[in-house]
Amino acid sequence: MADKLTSLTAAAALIPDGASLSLGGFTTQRHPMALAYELVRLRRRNLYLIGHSPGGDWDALIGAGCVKRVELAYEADEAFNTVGPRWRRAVERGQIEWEDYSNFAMVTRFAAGAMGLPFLPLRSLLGSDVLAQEALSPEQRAADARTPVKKAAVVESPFHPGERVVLVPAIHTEFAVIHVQKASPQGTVRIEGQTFADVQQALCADVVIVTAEQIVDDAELRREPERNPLPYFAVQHVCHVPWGAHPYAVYNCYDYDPRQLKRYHESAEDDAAFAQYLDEFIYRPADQAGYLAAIGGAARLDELRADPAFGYRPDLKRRRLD
Amino acid sequence: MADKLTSLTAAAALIPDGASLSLGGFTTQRHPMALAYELVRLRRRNLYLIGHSPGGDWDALIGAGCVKRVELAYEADEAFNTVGPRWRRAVERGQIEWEDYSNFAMVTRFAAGAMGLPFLPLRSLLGSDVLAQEALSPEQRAADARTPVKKAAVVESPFHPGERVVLVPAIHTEFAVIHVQKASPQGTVRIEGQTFADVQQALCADVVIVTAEQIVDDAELRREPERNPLPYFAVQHVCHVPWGAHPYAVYNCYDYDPRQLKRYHESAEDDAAFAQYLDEFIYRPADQAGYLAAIGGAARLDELRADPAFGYRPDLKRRRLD
Amino acid sequence: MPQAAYSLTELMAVAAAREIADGEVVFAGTGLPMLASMLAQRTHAPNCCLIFEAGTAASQLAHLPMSVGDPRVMRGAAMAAGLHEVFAYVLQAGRVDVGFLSGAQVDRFGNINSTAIGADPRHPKVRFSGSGGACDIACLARRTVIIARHEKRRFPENVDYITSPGWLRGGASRQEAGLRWGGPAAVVTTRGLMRFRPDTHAMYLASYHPGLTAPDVAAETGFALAIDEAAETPVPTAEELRILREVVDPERVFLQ
Amino acid sequence: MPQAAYSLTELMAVAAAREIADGEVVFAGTGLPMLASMLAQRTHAPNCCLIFEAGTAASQLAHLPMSVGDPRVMRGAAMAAGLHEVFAYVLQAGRVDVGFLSGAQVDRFGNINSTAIGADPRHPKVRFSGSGGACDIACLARRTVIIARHEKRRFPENVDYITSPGWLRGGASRQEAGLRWGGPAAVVTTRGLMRFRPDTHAMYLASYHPGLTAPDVAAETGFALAIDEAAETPVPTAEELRILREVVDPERVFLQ
Repeated sequence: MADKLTSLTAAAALIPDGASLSLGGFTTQRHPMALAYELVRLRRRNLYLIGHSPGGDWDALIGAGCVKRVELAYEADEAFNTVGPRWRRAVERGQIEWEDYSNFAMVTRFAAGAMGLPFLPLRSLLGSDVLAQEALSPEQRAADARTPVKKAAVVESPFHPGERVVLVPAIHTEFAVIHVQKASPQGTVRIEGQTFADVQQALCADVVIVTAEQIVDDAELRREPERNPLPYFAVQHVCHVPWGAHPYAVYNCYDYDPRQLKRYHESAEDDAAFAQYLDEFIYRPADQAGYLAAIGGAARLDELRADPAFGYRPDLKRRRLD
Repeated sequence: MADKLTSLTAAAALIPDGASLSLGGFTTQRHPMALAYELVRLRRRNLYLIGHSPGGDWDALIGAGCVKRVELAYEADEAFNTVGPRWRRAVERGQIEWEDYSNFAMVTRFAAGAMGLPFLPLRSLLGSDVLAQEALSPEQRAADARTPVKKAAVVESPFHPGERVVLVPAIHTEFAVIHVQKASPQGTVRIEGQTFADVQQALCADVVIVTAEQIVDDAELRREPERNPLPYFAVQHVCHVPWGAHPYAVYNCYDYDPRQLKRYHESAEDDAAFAQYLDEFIYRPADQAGYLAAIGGAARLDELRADPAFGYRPDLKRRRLD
Repeated sequence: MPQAAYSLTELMAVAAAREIADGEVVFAGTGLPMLASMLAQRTHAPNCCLIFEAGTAASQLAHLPMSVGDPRVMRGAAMAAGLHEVFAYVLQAGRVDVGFLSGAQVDRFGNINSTAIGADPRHPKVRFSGSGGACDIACLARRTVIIARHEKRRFPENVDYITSPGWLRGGASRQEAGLRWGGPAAVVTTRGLMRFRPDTHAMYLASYHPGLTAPDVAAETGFALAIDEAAETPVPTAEELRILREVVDPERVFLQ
Repeated sequence: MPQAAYSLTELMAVAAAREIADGEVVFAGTGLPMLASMLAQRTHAPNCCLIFEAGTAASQLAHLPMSVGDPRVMRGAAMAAGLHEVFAYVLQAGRVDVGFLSGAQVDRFGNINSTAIGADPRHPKVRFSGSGGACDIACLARRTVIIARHEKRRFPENVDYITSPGWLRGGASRQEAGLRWGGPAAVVTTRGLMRFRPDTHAMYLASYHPGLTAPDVAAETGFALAIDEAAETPVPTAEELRILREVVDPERVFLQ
């Protein structure tokens, strides 16, 4: 079996301007942040992001001007900020194209793509403006063949007269990047804790890049095949990226970093402060090692390391950080 | 949380004549055989069985006259017999009503029911007689509201002009019975190895009965929630039934019993011999303990016990048993 | 027993907790719903089951999560998977008894906007996070409880965008839209607790918080709110406050 | 090297194994396909990946399974789940390169019947197991290899029931039916190896087994079988036979 190990920088460089891309994780957990930061450093433009509940991964890319169009259900950091500051500004300033769905609709769309189907049905959305309104104009849809011709369709069940369901179109992306606890050089993947929609996101992408906290022997992962949710042949590249989701949490590895999240969200509310944040934490550090040094280095990271009995940091200071 | 422990006999007695029922497992693995034998002993009639790839669980029920109608993809024991002998005879003699699907179609139908959907699409079946032919007449369909009004429907994707998919109707059963390695008294379930379609079968049933090799503390199963595929609130009854799948295999517990399977399949090819088999192994033994004694007792069972390093019995004699 | 002092957040958390019955399956979002469901588990509803949309069922929380995907929700969970499993097999299958919702705008039929403010949704004046799972919970939970800040502009005649369908235009309009069950049962706000008429599904004031009057609440509502059945919101008990402060949120993550 | 003696089963297993290329994803059923894919893994296709429909990917088999759900398929597997995951995420997603099929009847376009014999499918003369996953593999694998016993009545002009669609009525009829890819590439029988014309998709004889002639095979076929391109089936090598007998099936589960 092929060895798929590559460096983070080499993997990020594969994603060109204009690529369609989904990033794994959920709000404040397990986003492939190190890779997102690389895309910012590479000054990628016109990316087409598709997700369900991204957080600061998207917010940084949007704020750095890397993104043209998104399809999403939510962009925020939950208790750390109820809306992504750069996302909010990009919409209000007319700097981004977007389409709104719900989380269930987006993960159903990823699942449809992963299952090789043109659509899947769901019973949600009925009666809502998420169904009734399209944020993308017909012209905007027509301008990019990767956008479905319409947002959704309501049909009647052929087996139950009068019963309506919503069909949502499948998603296919050129790239998916997920960050996981463990992967083997051959591409076998172990996700611990909630899987979010990483499995479906990976399986509907042409090229899958896995960044992992730990690279382990394929044989070790094969000892518990019930816990490996992705077939290795669906994975093209594997990168060893410890702390690759910082400032977000990785179950069993480390907690989110409330201090860094506070810094981000305070900065991102102001254009100049945000530019300075990008400079200090992304552009000036040449790489992931530089980023980790900038956010406080080993001393800070040690404070975030998970207690094995919990999978997180029970004594983490999360509020009143000043 | 409620204690859901009950006896096998009490659980089987809940399933009345005429009930619709799905049984977990796949061909020669993890069928809830002890419960199926109880239904034979209770001389249940007119059962409506829905499955994908059952084996001797159905064959015994069909042969014992318990079954009126089935929906299925396959009924056989693979390398032990390429067709279930009593199933074959029941069809050829006009003693049973049935509808044919494929395995993918049946598990998709179970999934649709489990997901609360009226149908799900798939790209299989096109061009086949599995799609074009209906074994149940319109009158037979109309006679039982539990049978879908039609077998399947071909529709065009509203997002991809000219692209056709098949919609298959959801399954709901009154009962599902699955046999697993471990369950807690509260209904948390651990399935080791392949899950087959047990999860979807359980989640589309009104009443779920779990028979388990081992009853363990809920807290023990909660230590690895990633490995528990069913929410406990979907399970109504839990029975402790060691060797509950014999003569079929349970990964990590025991192997199939080639000697007993040979006995079954040889007997089942002949009406009188089959009647004798039923008498010897099901009717005369009053219960599961009696059955286990009849097939050879502890001495035989020990020969089937899995080697923990393999999850099965590497030295099992599988051919040339005479 | 002398009455304990309490904050508005505490009053709301207690009011929301009382909406959960024992044994129910609860779809809990971040913030006040987490306070409410953890409190309910430790008081009158020890067997309620917490579902988090990021992929867990039946967590036995030891520390308050700050996200529904927080590693903290793995504590003692009976099952862990992903969003699709939770949404499809639990929520859409009709297994969620009560879901919590919040938003920037709520109208008289309990429709909620958490997407954007402005007449043209393609050019909003103010953009929010978007639905997340809110629309799905609103459509598919057996009933919902809405949590909101009570200000006149946040309770308009019509919301700018229906992110989460409530009773839509009232009456049978929700079912006519194809939603087979569900709908808002209560609205817990900074000023009171609202419920809905069984026939018209219009919101009415069930209780006003201590220190306010029913007309006070109506005056801060952008649509006509019936107040004739309103009583004062029962205050938290000392035991509820103790559990909230000492057990549920000793870190003061959400409590104020 | 003197030519080793071999059985018909061995000859067929070797011929089927040679249809698998290195690195391919193989959907293997019970019996001869298991012999063939295990042999291929140990000879020319060490990196082929075995998928079993009951729920595993990439098993590293130590003992021959007697079912695709056999505990033996868990050995060294990279992933274990259920039928839905394998069918939807692997097979329907187009990730299976080659699938194996068998049946009681095969027609000139590689359509297969494994359901029932008789003109009226509601009252069959002989009933078989039914499709299992065969129809799905036939529809959704990138190509299929059919294994069959070669007798005139088993190779009729038209099968009584199309359980597993091959090239349907030939030409473009498979794609017109909505199947976007796939179709049979080869038929390995007890008498020879057949392939299909690239345009008409009619079956032709590619090779006849040693001891037979091309006309012998045509005479045992119920439809006109072109034989002008047929050569003798290459015999198994001694190494292939050794691996089959000593490594793949020392128990003689399927080997005869």
